[in-house]
Amino acid sequence: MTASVNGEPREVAAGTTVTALVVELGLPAGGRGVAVAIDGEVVPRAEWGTREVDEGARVEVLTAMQGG
Amino acid sequence: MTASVNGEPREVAAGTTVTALVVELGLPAGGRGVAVAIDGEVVPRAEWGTREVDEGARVEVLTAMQGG
Amino acid sequence: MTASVNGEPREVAAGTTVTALVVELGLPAGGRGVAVAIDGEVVPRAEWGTREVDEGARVEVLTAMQGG
Amino acid sequence: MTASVNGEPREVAAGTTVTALVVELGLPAGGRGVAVAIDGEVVPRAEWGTREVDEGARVEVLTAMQGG
Amino acid sequence: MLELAGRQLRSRLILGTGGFPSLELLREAIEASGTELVTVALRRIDPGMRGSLVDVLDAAGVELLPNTAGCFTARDAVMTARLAREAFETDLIKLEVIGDERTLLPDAPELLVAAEELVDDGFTVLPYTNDDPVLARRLEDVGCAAVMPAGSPIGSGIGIANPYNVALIVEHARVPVVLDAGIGTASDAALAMELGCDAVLCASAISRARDPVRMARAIRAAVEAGRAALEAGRIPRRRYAEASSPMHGLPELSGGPVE
Amino acid sequence: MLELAGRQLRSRLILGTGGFPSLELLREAIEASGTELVTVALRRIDPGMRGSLVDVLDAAGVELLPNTAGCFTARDAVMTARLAREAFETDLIKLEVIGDERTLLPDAPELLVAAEELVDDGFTVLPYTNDDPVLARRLEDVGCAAVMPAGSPIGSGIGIANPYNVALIVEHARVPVVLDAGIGTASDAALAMELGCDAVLCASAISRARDPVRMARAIRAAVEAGRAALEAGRIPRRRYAEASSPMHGLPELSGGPVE
Amino acid sequence: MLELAGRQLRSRLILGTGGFPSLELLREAIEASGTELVTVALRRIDPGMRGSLVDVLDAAGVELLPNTAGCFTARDAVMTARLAREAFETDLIKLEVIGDERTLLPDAPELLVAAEELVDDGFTVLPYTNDDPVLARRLEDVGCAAVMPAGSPIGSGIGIANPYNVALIVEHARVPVVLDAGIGTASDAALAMELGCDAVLCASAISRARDPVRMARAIRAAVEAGRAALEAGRIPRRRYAEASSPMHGLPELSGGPVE
Amino acid sequence: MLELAGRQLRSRLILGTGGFPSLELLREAIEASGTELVTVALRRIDPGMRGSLVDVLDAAGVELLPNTAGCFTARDAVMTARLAREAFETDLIKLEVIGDERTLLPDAPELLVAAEELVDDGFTVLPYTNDDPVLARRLEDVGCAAVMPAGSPIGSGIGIANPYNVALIVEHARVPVVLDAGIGTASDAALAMELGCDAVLCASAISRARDPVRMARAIRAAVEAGRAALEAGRIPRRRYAEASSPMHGLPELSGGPVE
Repeated sequence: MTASVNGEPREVAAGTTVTALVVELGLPAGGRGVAVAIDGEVVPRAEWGTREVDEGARVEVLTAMQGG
Repeated sequence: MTASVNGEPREVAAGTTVTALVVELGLPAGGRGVAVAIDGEVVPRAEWGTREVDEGARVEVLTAMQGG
Repeated sequence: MTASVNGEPREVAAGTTVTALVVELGLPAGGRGVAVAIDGEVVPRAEWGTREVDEGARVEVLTAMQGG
Repeated sequence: MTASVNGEPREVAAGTTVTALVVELGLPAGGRGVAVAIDGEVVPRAEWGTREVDEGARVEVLTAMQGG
Repeated sequence: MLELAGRQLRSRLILGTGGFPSLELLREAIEASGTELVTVALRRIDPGMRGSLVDVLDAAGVELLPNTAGCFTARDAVMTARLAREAFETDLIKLEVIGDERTLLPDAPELLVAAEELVDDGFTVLPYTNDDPVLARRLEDVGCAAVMPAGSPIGSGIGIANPYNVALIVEHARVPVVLDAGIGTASDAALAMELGCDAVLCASAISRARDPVRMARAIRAAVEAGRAALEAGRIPRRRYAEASSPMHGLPELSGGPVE
Repeated sequence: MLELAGRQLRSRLILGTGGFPSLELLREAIEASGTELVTVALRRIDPGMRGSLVDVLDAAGVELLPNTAGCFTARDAVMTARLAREAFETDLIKLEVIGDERTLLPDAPELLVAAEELVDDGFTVLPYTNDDPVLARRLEDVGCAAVMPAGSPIGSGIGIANPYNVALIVEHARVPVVLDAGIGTASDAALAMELGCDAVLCASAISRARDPVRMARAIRAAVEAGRAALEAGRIPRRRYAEASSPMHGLPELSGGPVE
Repeated sequence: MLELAGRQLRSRLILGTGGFPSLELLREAIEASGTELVTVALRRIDPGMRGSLVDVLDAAGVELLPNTAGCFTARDAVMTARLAREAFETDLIKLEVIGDERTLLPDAPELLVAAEELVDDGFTVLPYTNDDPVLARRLEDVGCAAVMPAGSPIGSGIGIANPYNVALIVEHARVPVVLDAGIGTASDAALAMELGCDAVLCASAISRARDPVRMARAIRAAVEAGRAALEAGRIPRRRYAEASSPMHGLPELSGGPVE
Repeated sequence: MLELAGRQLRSRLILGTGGFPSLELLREAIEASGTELVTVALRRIDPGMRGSLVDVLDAAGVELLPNTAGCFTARDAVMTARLAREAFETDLIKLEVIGDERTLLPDAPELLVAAEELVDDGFTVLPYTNDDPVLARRLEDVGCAAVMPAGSPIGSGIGIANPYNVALIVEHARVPVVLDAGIGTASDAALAMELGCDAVLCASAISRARDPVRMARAIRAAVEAGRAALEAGRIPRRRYAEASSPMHGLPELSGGPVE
């Protein structure tokens, strides 16, 4: 199954949750400093454990950068 | 019959047209430099001859002033 | 005998030294912070004890003031 | 006979007057716009006809330039 | 020649008519200024008014540029523009939507809304704006025929408070830029033109000067001077001096014959 | 009319002749500038020189103001002034005693010495000075016919670096004040006049502009503009706006008939 | 003590984290600056990134102020703010809605729309705005917790291009005013505080200085200096001198005994 | 560490003692300022004077820098310097030779004469000069231990009227440059240091502030800030913005799933 993660196509197993994806990407499980949007909508952290990434979903995984 | 002309109550005869009112106010009949609004709407010059001032109408008669 | 001290005429006893005059004016004997000129010439402190104030001498007795 | 003219050595015939030198240099005889100094002194125009250039004299022949 | 709002104008000075002590002084100042375009406001008729402003302006042969001064909302400004169109039979409008009585600076969002609506309604819109380069671009994007940034608040005489911003506006604009508001004296007008503005709009600096007619002449000359200077291509600013007299060919003046 | 050094001058612009690419451009710029007084330097004759500067200037009907540019001591400046008097049959001298090659700013003590000596020798001395109000006063006190403060270093185009000092000089002077050096463009010249200077002396800003003749016209107009603005009496600077359209007589435009 | 967005802050310097060459230098600069509040951006995770910015900032004990840098529409800015709220568990947001890539100045109408929406959504909104006093007032009116005007474009180092406008904003504001963007060096920061700003936000001036840690110290001292100077009540500007040494009591030093 | 006149000074702020309402406030301001060097004037003894200035200054552990304020000729200044040497047993002298009561600016030729004479007489001369780079160089050439240019007239609070000239002085000087006179508030002092001055001398800005002790603290911090900023190497001024947040890594936030 293919989703778009940060603009790049990425194979994800069916049933992959946001939490799983975040961990896969090497980010801290706790998620401090990380935000996720799917298809232009924010995914609240409370839903990461249950929200699955669908085929073709456009996922943005964002984190803190120096700036401003 | 009473209308409001430039914020002041004014007696106007029933059937008074905009043109008549303008002349009554001492302005040139041609109307160059004069504009009229009734109840918050512009009265195009072409309608001055036919448009009558109603009871309670709020008429604004404006002209050029130094400014800007 | 009369001398001018800081622009004002002042009676001084004959034989009055600069040191004596300075003390008379209520200044510290040591003279720290005080300078004296007579007739447009600086009187070095070493000479205060011996230098006498002559009749008609123009004496300036100066001290530190806030400034600059 | 050699003189220095504007910093360069120049052969001049004995008895050469300032006027003669100026003409030799291709300047208008009248001298409008030209000034001459010899040995650090101005030579007034009235003396050009009689003042001779001596051996070793340092002659400056100056004229108007754009400037200022 | 300035091409502004479809007109060809010889004069790059637009005159505001506010503040002149008399119509006669206004008339003389118009003549002295050489302007071809003057602003007017629209107000309730004043029974005590003597002389007709429009007659004076028509006789002077200048075109009218009505304004929406005194409007604090897009709605009022649009309405005023429509009344002005009726009164003066012109689609030209100097659009003002004021945001603050103290500074009389424009209200950016309301201004943009009004500009868009008036452009859609067929007006040729000349908006009085602040010196924000982004807003100037937005006004241009919605179809304004020029942008008219304030140098500083109306009537303040402060001049061009932020020449840097005015230069940014000019650099980016594809419509004429008219420096409007804040001019205090001739050098301010010259500077506006040197920054690349296409024209200057000036009211109080002239009308409230001690001698308005002479000041009209002064500002006119300054606008021409600034424009000519821009076209002539000024020298760069240098940190150090550059001699204007030759540093060679200097005589040796100190002293006697060669040893 | 400017009364300067016993002359009555219609033009308040003195032109420096340095830096023009050709005598022809100089000639045209003189005409465009309207100047009646132009500076010249005195240098060793240059065998390669084509055309006579003096002939061009005489034909233009302008008076010559020789300078002592390039002199670093009072002695050299005095000698140069005397040579200039012989060359040009004039007692006018623009006195320059330079103190520093980098800035070409004057050497105050040497300048004062030279000024005094030349005044005693019958010259009409126009000293190029810095913007120090005290030195300006001293130069006046020794008999100079004018003071000519630098706005900024010669040829720098920086304009008037310290308008405050120039205003102090003007305020105190009993002889004409000529802003000399530093002008970069038209608005600088207008500002000089608005500060109360009696005239402007300008060389590089014109001669080294991309189009010298057009810049001559620009600076001329700016000098006239600044002078007229001064005479016209500018409006004060205000912290807040002052409306140029009436704030009364505004219509009530929002909505329907009276309830 | 600065009360900002419900916080009590001892430091009036907000530090932008952009532009530091390393996290270690950022850490040291935070310490040197004394700041208690630092901005962060939100971007796609960068696989090559070493070290955790958030860890560094948490260890430094500073609060995070996420920004919406890079957003050109109200929509994107609002969305970014919501993501930031999730990421950093804060309702604080530095709202940026950029209008122009060249100047990075804000887009006034979009900014106002976004501000209103975020306030309604429960955010504590600190908008990066231009120096327009009217827009500042509008932002305050929709409920922003502060206004943060640009002194000049981000990273330009130009300082406060229009101190007059900043003063107008301060004069009228009922929320804290934070000078954001344009600071180039210490004196700019001091001036901001003297104009009455409540705090200064500074990134590039520190992070891109040759020695960022020393510059952090410099700007910190400047902010404190400017604030203290404001509170101390500066002397007025005078046209003329006022002696700081007594002009009486001067001795008579010239010459001999009384005749 | 500032090396000035053979001293090693930790503080780069020299305090003028004129204008303090009381010796107690002076004492507190000295402490708050951190200064190690303070000026004093020499005047006829005042019988009504209470408290000893010298005692206060000695107790504060600061060194005295006597001045020649009020002198209008080289002769008077030299004489006053000699009296000061007797009174305070120091060869340090702040040399002032005033040329004008209105501006209290120095008289350049007299100043140079006095400086030379005092140097020859063994004094360590710190001359108060104007902002003329040429005069500064002459003073250095005759052996002054520093040059102390006025930013603007004494007590005027105008700040640094011509930063360009101060920068030229700094650039050329081989002795310390002390910005003396004209400082109005903290940012002026910071700017002086950023221009490269080695120290700031400040009297009225502190002594006549509403709260002199707090202003002493402010100016002290500003001097330190300006110096640190100079050493830290400021960012260049840029015409356009430079983003302080990354412009890459921006998310794609608009809309639904990939088509």
